[in-house]
Amino acid sequence: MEIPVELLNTIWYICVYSLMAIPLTLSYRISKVLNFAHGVYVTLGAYTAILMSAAFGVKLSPFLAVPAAFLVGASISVLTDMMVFSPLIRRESNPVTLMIASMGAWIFIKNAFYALVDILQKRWMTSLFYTSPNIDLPAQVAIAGVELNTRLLFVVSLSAISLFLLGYFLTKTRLGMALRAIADNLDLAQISGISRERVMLITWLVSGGLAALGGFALSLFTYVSPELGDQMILQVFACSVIGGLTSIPLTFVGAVIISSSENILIVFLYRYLGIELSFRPFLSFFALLSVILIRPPAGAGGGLPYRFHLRGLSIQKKSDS
Amino acid sequence: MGAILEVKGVKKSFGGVEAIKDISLEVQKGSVTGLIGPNGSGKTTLFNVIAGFYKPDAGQVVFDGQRIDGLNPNEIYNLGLARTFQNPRLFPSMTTLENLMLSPKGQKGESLLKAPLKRLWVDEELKHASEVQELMSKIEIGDLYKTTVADLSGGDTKMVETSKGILGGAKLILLDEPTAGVQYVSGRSVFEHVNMLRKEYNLTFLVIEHRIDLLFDFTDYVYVLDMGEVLSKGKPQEVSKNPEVIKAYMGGA
Amino acid sequence: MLTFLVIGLVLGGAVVYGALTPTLGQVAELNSKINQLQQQVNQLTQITEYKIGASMPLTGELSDIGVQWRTVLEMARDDLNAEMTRYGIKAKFTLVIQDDKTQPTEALKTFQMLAQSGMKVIIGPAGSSQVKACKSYVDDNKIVLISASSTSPTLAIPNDYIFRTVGSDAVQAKALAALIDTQGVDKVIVFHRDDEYGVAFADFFGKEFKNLGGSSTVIKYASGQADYASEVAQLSSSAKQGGVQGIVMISFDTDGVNIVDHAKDDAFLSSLKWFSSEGVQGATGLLTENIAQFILKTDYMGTRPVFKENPLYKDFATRYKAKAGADAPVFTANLYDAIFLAGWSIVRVGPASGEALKSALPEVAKKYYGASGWCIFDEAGDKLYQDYSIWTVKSVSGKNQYVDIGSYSGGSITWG
Amino acid sequence: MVDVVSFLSSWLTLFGIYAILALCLDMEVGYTGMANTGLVSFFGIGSFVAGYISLTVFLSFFGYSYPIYSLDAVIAIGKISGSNPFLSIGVFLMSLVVAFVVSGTVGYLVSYPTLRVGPAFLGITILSFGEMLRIFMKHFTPTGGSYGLLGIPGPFGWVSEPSVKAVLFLALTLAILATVYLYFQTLSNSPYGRMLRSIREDEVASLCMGKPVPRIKAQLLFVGSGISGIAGSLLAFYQGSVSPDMFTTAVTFEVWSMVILGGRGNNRGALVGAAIISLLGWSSSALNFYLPGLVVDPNYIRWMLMGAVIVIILLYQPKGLVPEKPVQTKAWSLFETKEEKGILRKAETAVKRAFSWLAGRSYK
Repeated sequence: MEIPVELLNTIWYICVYSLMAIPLTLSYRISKVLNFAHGVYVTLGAYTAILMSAAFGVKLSPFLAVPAAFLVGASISVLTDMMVFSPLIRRESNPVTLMIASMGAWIFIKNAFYALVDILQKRWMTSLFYTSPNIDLPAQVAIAGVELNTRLLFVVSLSAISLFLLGYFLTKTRLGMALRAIADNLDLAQISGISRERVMLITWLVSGGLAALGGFALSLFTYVSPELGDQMILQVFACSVIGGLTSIPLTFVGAVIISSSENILIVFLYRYLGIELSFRPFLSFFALLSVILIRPPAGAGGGLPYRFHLRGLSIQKKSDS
Repeated sequence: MGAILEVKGVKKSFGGVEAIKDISLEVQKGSVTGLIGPNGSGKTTLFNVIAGFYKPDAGQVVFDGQRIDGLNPNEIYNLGLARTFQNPRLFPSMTTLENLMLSPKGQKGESLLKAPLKRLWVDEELKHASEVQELMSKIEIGDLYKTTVADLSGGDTKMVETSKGILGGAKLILLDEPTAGVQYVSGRSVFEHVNMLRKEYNLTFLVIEHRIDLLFDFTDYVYVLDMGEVLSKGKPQEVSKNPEVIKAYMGGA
Repeated sequence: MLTFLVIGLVLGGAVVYGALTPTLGQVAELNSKINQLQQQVNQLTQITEYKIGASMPLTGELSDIGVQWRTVLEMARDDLNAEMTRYGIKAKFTLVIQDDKTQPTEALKTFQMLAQSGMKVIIGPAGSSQVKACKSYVDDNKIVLISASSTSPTLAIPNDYIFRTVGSDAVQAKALAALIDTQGVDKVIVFHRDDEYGVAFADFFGKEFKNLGGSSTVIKYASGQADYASEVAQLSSSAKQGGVQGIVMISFDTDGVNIVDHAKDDAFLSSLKWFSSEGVQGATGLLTENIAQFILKTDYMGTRPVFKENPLYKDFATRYKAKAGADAPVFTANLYDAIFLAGWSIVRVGPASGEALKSALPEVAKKYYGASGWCIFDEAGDKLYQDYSIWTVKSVSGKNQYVDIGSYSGGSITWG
Repeated sequence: MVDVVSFLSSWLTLFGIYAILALCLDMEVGYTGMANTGLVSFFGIGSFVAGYISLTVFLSFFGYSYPIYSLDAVIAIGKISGSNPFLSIGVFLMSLVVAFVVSGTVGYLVSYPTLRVGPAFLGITILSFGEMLRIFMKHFTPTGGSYGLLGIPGPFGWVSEPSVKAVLFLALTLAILATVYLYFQTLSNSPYGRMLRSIREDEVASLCMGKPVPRIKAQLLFVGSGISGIAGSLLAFYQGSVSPDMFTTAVTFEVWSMVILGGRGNNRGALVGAAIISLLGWSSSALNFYLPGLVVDPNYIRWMLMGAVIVIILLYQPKGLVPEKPVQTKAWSLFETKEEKGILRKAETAVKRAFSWLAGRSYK
């Protein structure tokens, strides 16, 4: 039997987007940083495998590539936090400042990485600007008579496992509960006796690593370039915003919505309304805006005066700044 | 002297939690009316409803013979009902002067079109400035005009917040725990100023306050809230004798 | 505030003064005359150093091929200098390569910087939208712009300062249509990027293919995306419905490789014949094993502006390969010749006056036969005789490579 | 042997255009705390409006009927652009005005969602709006779709000498910049500016003081976007061509870094920032020019610097190079003159306190 390719793509993208967007939601919920540098972690994750396979010139085992990508993404994200975010948070800067800072970090890391790739490319005499890692996976595998793409299976299981682990970590472990406690309000966390700094560190570690995995997953599916993060970041934001930037399950829903709108909805629009295919990126932004308008994310606190009349959110200073 | 503010059967609940079950109260013109009750008894929620932050689920709020429930905070302020916050909300990195200069209503200079033409608003500005000066000297912070509000002492901050209402030509001012975050000894002086201002500008105050001693000395009438309802009301002395008040209060605090 | 105004006035004054002085009557002419004499004297006495500017897409959408072009430029510079010493001309050329990020405004900035450091001839930029961004500046300031890869017919404007050492897409569209016609395909889908290059090429191709009795429908995709999986899926299904025999892909390198990479997993698309323009040629992505198989299956062919029956080109290609370790990608020959044209025109009339260079360049080109064949310009300043070769990817000695399997010149295709 | 004149003129012109943008952004971010990350879309609208109007007017005036993005149109414009000074300048001024109105209106409309989502999310909202707009423009044929517009006749097409032309345009740009600067300066030092700042500090409190916060924000987005539109039309005339690809988010971030560097809530700071950042661009080119063949391409270094500047400034000099000052209205004069009285009052209060202490009353 033949599985329609639109569906397969949608599945790919659900995995990729959820791997990228859920950590974004997590980090925003806990640190209140609208992190634009998130895209960089994605790029780095994708390139870890590429650079490794290029350096050793061998087929890379996925079970080596995954932890490597995770580590790279995590370390860079933790570094960003230590050097940029936590000092600012300690100074109780407002979210806008944090957002700008993240943009700065993004531009810096991206171009530093660009320079690195450029140099390596000159050294190794191979094109690294637009490529895909050389991963040791068979192309097809037959399960119950259905020819399935091994990489797809691999990515699906990868995202399923890592998201399950994340869920377990957040709900079952003491640390994870402390994380959620901090997200909701500080006092609880103080009670649970886990320092805020430590929790932040864990958060950034996890989110950076997962984002990197997302990048790696995408690089299995398609050719990537150092621009990857920039090209994806807005769609990823769209997923998270649909999740209100606070709820992880809803973020997953967001991933489903965006990926199906990009892979299935556009097809219908094209076939039955004659809308050009090149409007595809338009759809994600449209989804983003409409969601923002219909249901302002709780994290946003809502604008004035809607905040009070529509949602009756807390008006204590905490919610504003 | 009649009631300047009437709250009639106001209800407000957030996601099933009834913050205010059913509250009705009256504030007489020119009085200082106290509002006490244990934490979570709905005092601040009531303030937020009166000040237009929340729309009441039921009931109405009448100010000066006009319904104000459902209006936006800024409209209510312009009707002459000002409020302060438990943890003061001034504009921290702006100077005291700027903070106070913000309060007069309907300044010419605050319209986009008039603002660039100085001569249209400069006289008015000076007028406001002199008022501010006068008031600042009354509450004895005249020399603090160029300190940023963030650096003011607790008591001064409270006074600045109160006087903002006055400059805005408010008839009724809601004070949310004016002595919170103020040294115990100077709490009294805050109320002395409140009293002084009331006489000067014939104002009315509705005060949330925990310190019973101050309530005795300074308020004319007291409402005791508990679990989102009016537990009892009357002159401070009577109320304080009411056993269930004591019970509720001790229980809450 | 005041201080700012004062500064502004002072600067403004200085600029006005500086601007007006050279325009005072004959002074300018005298100066230029003196300069030229100076140049000639210098040439006779000691080696004069000339700078040629270049604005290349080292980052951004064309980055993959842009960095390869950088190598070509350096190679051309060295060859040019060698030639100078061979002819005993005491001139040495140095290149100043600037990144324009494949972005219009950046390209303009780059041009201004280069021009202001005294260069009157500047190679690049790559994209047509970038050339447009620079047009009014170069026309006003009499800077000669030589682009080796802007092929948009909307820039075929007579007597401006824009020269293009590559034929307009109008011709290539014709070549591609002819190629497809020879393959016995008469119903295709043109799958093209939504930018200037793609749109224009698709228009011309449609017309030309119609003249040859074919019919084509158009699908446009958004450029600059991370991935084109969904577009390819749609392409496949509309190909099924349309019952077409071929796909014509008009893309740059990054997006093109991505599209092919997805198409190779699609059974139906792999059963069609694939054609494309020069945009994707030279992208290293197409050389990977499984894509090469797809190319074999679909006997993928494309046109590209190079005249391969040309000893100079063969020589150039081999030397490039020796230097860069890869096959010469698209437009390299044109780029190579652009440098030589610029160099020789400078030698002829000196680097001082853009007008002189503008008039000299076509003269030089008339008599110049280089790696890209005859470099003669038409009245719009575009390459007049552009031959096209037909490229594909083949495994040569166990290694996938771009090979040219035929050529299109003078309206007819010759194989082999 | 860098050509100083044309260097100054070209640098200062682009500086002027970007400085206008920076001033607008500073008004929105620095004073009012609206994180407008979609600035570039209003910039783009302005330039497209300018290009569209000038081309259409010119072509119709000389009785051509080509579509404005066609090759014939470009060639025709090339012939006629220089012929009529009054037309050139008139069209220029007209398109400035229309650009202001159109971009302003769009900004005003965009303000609705931004009010809806509140401060923290304003950024992402406008950002995605800008991207949507860009994609739309690529399909919008009246302005050439992805071809964009070419050969936009500048206001000084009739001047033959290029350097004079450049200088005239520069003067025009700087004049507009100065006007915008003066306008914003007076605006920010008026009660209106004070109100804006209060909104930035704490919009809820500001609302409680009778300030119609949503309306003010909308007004400001109208003005800011409108003036960004003017900057955009300046760019269109300077560059002579516009295409949708010119208006990527990168532009917005560049302007942002200008404002951050210069100092938020301070017009002078915005100018300083704009000057420095635009110089940074040139300097990287200069680096590339004088020592070519570095291991790391200077362009990467330049952008790394750009990012580093933002972060470092936020970390170590949060107020920027030129920190903001209190709003300077006439009110101050009243107080400053009363300084010595202030001292007297100090003494007076001191005495009072002493007595009250003696009287044993607790006094603040």
